[in-house]
Amino acid sequence: MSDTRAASPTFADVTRDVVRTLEPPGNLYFAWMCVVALMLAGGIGAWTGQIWWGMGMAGKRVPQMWAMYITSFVFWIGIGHAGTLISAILYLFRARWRTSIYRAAEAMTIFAVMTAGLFPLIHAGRMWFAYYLLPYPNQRLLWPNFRSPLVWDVFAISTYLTISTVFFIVGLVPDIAALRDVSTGWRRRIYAMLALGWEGSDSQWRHYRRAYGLLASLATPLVLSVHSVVSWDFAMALVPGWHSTLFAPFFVDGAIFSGFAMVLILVLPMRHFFRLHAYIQEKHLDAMGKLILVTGLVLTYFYVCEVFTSLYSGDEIEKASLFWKVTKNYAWALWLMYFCNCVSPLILFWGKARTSPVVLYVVSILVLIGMWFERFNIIVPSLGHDFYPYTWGIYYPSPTDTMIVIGSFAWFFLLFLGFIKVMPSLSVVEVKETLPPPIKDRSHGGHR
Amino acid sequence: MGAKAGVGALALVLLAVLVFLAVSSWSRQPAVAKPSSQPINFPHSVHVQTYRIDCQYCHSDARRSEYAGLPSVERCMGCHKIAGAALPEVKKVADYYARSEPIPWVRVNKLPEFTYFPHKAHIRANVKCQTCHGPVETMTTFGAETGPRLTNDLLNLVGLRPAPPPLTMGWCVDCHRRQNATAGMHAPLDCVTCHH
Amino acid sequence: MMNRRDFFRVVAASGATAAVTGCQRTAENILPLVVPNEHIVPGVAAWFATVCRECPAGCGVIARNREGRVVKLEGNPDHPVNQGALCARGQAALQGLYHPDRFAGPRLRDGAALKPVNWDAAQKVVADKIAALRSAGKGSAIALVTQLETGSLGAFLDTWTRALGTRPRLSFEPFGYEANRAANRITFGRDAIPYYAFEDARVVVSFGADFLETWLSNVNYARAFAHMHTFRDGRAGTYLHIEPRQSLTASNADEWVRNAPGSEGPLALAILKVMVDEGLADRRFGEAVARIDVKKVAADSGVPVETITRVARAFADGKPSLAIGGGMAVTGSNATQTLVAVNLLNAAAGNVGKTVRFGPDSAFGRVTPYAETARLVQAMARGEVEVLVLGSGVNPAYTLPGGLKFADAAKRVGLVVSFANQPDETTALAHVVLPDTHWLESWGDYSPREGVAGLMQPTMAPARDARPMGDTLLALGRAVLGSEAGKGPLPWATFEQYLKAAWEPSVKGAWASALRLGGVWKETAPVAVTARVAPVDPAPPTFEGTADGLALLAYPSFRFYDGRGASRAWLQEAPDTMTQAVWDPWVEIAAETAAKLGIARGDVVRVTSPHGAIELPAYVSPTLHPQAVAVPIGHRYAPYHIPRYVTAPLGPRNPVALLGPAAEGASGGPAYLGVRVTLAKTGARHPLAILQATHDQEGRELAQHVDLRAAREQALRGRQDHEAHTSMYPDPRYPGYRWGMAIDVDACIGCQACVVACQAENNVPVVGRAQAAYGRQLQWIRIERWAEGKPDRPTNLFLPMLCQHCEVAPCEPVCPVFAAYRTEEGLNGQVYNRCVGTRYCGNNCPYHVRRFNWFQYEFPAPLDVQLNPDVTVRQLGVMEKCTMCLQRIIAGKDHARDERRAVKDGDILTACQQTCPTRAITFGNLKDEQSAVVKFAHSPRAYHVLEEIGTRPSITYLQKVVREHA
Amino acid sequence: MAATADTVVGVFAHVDTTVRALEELRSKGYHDLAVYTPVPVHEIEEVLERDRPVSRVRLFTLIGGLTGTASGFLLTIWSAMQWGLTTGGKPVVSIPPFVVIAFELTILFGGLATVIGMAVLGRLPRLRPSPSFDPRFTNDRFGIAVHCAPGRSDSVREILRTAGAEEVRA
Repeated sequence: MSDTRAASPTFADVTRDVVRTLEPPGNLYFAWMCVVALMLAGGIGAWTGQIWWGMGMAGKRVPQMWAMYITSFVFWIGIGHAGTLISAILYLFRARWRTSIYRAAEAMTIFAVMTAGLFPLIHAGRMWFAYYLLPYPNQRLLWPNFRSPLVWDVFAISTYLTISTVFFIVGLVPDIAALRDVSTGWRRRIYAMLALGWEGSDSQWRHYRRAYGLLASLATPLVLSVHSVVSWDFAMALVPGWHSTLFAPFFVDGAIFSGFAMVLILVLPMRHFFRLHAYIQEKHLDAMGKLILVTGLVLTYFYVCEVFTSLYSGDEIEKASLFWKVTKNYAWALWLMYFCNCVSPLILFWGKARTSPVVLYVVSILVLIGMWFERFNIIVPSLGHDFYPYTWGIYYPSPTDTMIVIGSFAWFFLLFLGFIKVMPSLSVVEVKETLPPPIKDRSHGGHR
Repeated sequence: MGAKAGVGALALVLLAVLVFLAVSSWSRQPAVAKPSSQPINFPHSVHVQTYRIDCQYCHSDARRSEYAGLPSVERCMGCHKIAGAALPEVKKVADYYARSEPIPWVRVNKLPEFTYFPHKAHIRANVKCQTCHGPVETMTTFGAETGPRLTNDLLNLVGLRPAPPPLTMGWCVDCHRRQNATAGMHAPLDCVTCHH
Repeated sequence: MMNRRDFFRVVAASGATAAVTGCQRTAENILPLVVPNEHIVPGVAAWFATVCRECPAGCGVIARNREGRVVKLEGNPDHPVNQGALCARGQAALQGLYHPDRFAGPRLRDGAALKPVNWDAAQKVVADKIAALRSAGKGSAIALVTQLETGSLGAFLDTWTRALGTRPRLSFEPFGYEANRAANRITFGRDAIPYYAFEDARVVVSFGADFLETWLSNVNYARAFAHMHTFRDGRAGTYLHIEPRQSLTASNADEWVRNAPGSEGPLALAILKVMVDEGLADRRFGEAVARIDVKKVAADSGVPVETITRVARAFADGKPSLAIGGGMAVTGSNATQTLVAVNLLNAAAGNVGKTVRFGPDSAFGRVTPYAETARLVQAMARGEVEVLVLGSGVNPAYTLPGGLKFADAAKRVGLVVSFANQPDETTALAHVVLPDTHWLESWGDYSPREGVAGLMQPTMAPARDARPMGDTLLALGRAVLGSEAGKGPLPWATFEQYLKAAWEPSVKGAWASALRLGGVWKETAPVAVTARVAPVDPAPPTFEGTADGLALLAYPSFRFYDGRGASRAWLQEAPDTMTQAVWDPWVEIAAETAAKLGIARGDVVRVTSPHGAIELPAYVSPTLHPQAVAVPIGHRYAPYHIPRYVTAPLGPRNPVALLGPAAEGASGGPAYLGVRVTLAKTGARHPLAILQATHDQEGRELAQHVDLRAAREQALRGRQDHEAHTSMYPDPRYPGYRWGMAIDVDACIGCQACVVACQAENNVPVVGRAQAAYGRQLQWIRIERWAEGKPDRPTNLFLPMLCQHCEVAPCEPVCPVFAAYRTEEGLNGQVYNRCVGTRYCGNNCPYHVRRFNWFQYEFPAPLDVQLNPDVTVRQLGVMEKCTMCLQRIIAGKDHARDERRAVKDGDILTACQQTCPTRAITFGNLKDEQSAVVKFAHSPRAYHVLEEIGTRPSITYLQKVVREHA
Repeated sequence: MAATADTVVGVFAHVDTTVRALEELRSKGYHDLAVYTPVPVHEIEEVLERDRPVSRVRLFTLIGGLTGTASGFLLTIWSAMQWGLTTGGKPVVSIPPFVVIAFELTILFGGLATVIGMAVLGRLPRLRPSPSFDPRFTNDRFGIAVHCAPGRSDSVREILRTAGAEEVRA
């Protein structure tokens, strides 16, 4: 820490630097916004068409009654996990390097869950009756089936979204107060409202810190449970390639893996364009690189386990499913996934790669591709070659599926791009906390 | 995303719920009969109350069919050749009969099309017509306040359990459960009995 | 009698459940009947018996009428021909009745178009022309061609032709079995087609006769075949089939013998020779086969001597056995000689009078031979015919061989009058169309064989403006003759009156009961015949076309017959069982040929004969004889199919167009096997819409079989019960009934009747070619074909697959809203209005029998009128699947409750079970130990599909019994 | 915080000076004080925590969480028994799947209760800022607001200034 101390910014610098990120954006930003908005419009158009004409607009069929929507759903839920991991689990572990990235990661979580949450709606044949899944008293005296993993999903994801949002808002309150106090005009008025009158008094801090810790300890089991529940959508089913007890840890690990990749994808450009090198330092990149490497290795272990259990089980149908995936129509997707998820992170064993933004960026993109295809490989090929040879078939994405999936990325980035211009994407308070507090007289007590 | 946005989102969700409920209620609601909407102003009260005609004398299919049925024009004329032949509304019946045309009655009671309701089984179980159709004997114009209602759905939504309106699913189910519990009946409660 | 007209005119729209579930708030009118009808209660079905006229087999049907519209057809259980069963074509007749393309009223040609006119105007055109010809003394320039009409209509039409002095009427049927008649004339001295008593035979040898598809009377023979062949209590008959192509019928054989095209005759003689040589047949038959060299026959036909010997021994051993011949493979230039040889086989084995019964002769014996039709066409081409009247049901422009050039000939006819009620290739040539009523709307009678006289009555009012052909001809005739009703040679006011008058002597006042029964049947005395033994010429058939070409086997599709079924979308979408292809026609090319020409499945291939060329996608078949190419007849589309369900075909695709005009000399029959064709890849591709991904079970034992010997042993000793499934949960209890089903794979012949019946009963929409090809078909039941053994000689197992109504159903717990759940009576319920459409259940169903409404499917008017009011029409976005005909269960329970008793076996028949010609499907109460379904469930052959997953299905399958040598 | 009381606010730039002022104030018996900091500072907390109980937010969390568990099981079991529908041959009341619901509700209710607890105990949201608040306190300055009897404000000012306050105001 000693090397950083010399150049370390002051409290006022932090506030100033954060406020700087909220300055009116340049043309590049608007160009990006336009691209993203256009893609989103395409997705919305496709969805409208799908609602109007029916689910057949998407490429689904028998046997792949689920395909790219659920793939993307799981993908986005997974992305969300890194945010909570950084903000809650690393908080509990007192990993101080998290502070400069956790706000962005948390925002990413919420936006990823908001994106993921759209997919069950997009996916439902009669999305206008999707509210049947909610337990609410009604004239028909009907309730949802709590034995269905989909209802678990409803609970897990709505809880996850709620808790993440609450956690995020709680973390934002002191920051917004800081912004409020350095801004003017309408911005000030809005921030004043959002800051809930935060003043940073000792009694506020006292309850705040306790509450924050408790939320973090609630969010930790929650985040583990959410992807486990999502994995049970598959593991609870009979389909060969799905029916596996391995899925919960497998999914959680993959989620964190992909989530970190997404954090890097968001943070690296932010660091570059907002010139946040002083806060997002090489050691932060290094730490994230290590995490990607470790989760990638764990994932590789799970892949090996999956193949092993398939072969060792002696279940001919499982084996047939595996051989089909590895060798037939979707083999390219499987091998692409193995390359992206198992091979490409290995470069991070090399220390310099872990601090090179370019390498990290490329690896992150590969990991995201790999992780999207991991879910694709779980869903589409498994269904395509299951118990019943009569219905075996190949799924072809239609323009509708494709545009909606692309639109989901656009939706996510739109939210994130909007966020970084209206909210502090760097935690003012927590960054300040990591700095050495201003001390007048070093000889006189103060810092330990 | 602060409190304001949260309130906004909540409002949006609530609005969506309202729209859904409104649409779903609206789509299942039967037409409400007004005196003017029926081709002939037929007073059930006179027939049932004054002349004590059994429901099944006219709605004779109820005991053997899914539908209660309407009396044929010939059956109307069976009495009205003489009875009340001079009344203007009865003359309309005679006109239809003379032209060999059916009377285009307007439907009052209607269940959603995914619901199978056999009159026959209910008649066999001695359910009175009035149980479902209301006090027909008092009605000069047959009308019914039935089907899902928005207010009812909303009260349910906030956890109050108002009595379900007639000819809604909750109402059917309540009655079936009550009959089974109190009258020792075997009213089916299997979903597919009515929805297939 | 009831006043039928009034009753049908006033339809009581009683808020049927059949209507798209959706927004509807417009005030709805309900109409009472003006005059009540004692037969009709709105909401209660009335049944009317009539006769199916989709093909000349003449099965009895009963039509289910709800509120004045027919919603379902079933086989008439009292009718001796089909005994309650109905084939896919019969089931789909409703789509002809409610055909969206049906003419509403007469049409008059105006340039290229047929313009609507009123009846008087249209009839006047025809009457004037006929009158003019008559006054010019040119009665012979008037020709009347109808389909086979055996009863009163036929007699009436002949009266009409005589009264007007026209040419004699032609009874035109594309498949007329002329060669069979000629052979019977030669061998037995009887110009008739006998009744083949499959049910009494122990061994059946078929020389190309597709008796389970179209041959003579397929439902009748399928029923009888099942009786003879299905394994019951250790007994099962043997069935051997000889044909170059593995047809659906062939695939049901215990042994399918593949021969070179046209070699059936020599083979039959070789078999007879072996029988004579081995002393298995009377020596006097030696005379017929004196010149036969078995080894040479074996070499020419490609059938080994051992096989010939084996077939001969099995056949002789049958006692009684039955040899039949026919089908399109036996229509070549040696067809009559081949069938004479088959006749001799029957005679030699002593089957005549036992399994070959003259007396109850088939109506097919009255078909005008093709040669005469050909002569008429030639006369037309010479301009000798000025008025051509075509009855409904005939489509010569499509069904006559291309070499005959019917269309060109028709263009030389001054006035072509058609009674067709929907547009086809022939109405495209017609000048006047006077639409006949559909047979479900008509009075009439039909006698499919001696002793069986089926009565036809209108089962509903005409769905479109149409008049019975008899009535129109009466009006025309009287207009021409200038006579009045009640006088002259045509005194009847209507054809109905004629019919009743004709029937009066035979029913003697019992008209109503005959109508109710569906006809009058009596035992027909057998006619004894003796076989004339004479040498048979074993010459191979002659072919037109290049010598290096391949023999074209143009065979009737079991779904479309001669093409008349093809306008029914249900039939288009019920796959051809062997290829599992829907909608598209194809050319079946032997794997060897395909390899040589580099043709893969889906490559568009040009098939060229001396008479024309057609282009079709290829289906590469490992089973077809390498010297043959096979194309199904009858694949055509109705106008409303395009572009709704398919894209318009680019060129001609009718194999009949490739055939030569010549008739076979001895019989005057058409030669469906008479040209050699050449194949050429066009370079285009048109992937076939094939529903089944693979015919290889990959060892999953979905369709199981057992060896006959093992089956017999098990039948004697019973099979050891395999271990009961253990469960952590208590066994479910059923307070009332528990419904279940048993399906005998040994009985299933893959005829698709159940598929179409289910579609009709349960309002299953048609999805179209592209959707079906992409795994989005909606049928609740499907017939899978699984091939085992050698690829070129597979044993085919037909597995009807529908919702298994599992006790431990994987689909149920994953549904978030209880739309899928287990009912109290052991069914797997699906509540459409609760379904959100997550499709989780569809993924988790290991059988993939759940169907999803990918779109809002339409029922083009007036097909929507056919919808079963007892079954919800499903909305876009919901899952659906087999309900085991829940509406029938409810009706059955209701009926039993009326009689204050429990439901007993046979009270409830599911639609698939009801129509099954082989009674492969049994439905019943699994809690009733006496029920048939429980007996099957306890059979040693019983198994469950994918039993190892532990879903505990309510449907038990019985293994197919295969023969050792197969 | 009586209306009659005086409030003296000292603005500090450094943590050590703030701590020094706090120690001094406490030793002089001024306990009614509020400290404003841009970040939570351990040193300041240490001084203040000496005579304060642990935040009661955790009680909210516990109650919320238990409510969630109970309502999760109640909802699932009660609603399953409403119709008693069997799916997949499993018992109507299947506890293992219901645990998932109960768990999620535990977290949900616990988390929401925590936030409510924080808001209630931390007196949030505040509609208008307290008079002693200064915008700089959320940026880089530390503030001590001392509530004292009207007459003693001068001595408080003195203490604050001595400790190193940049600015002292009433």
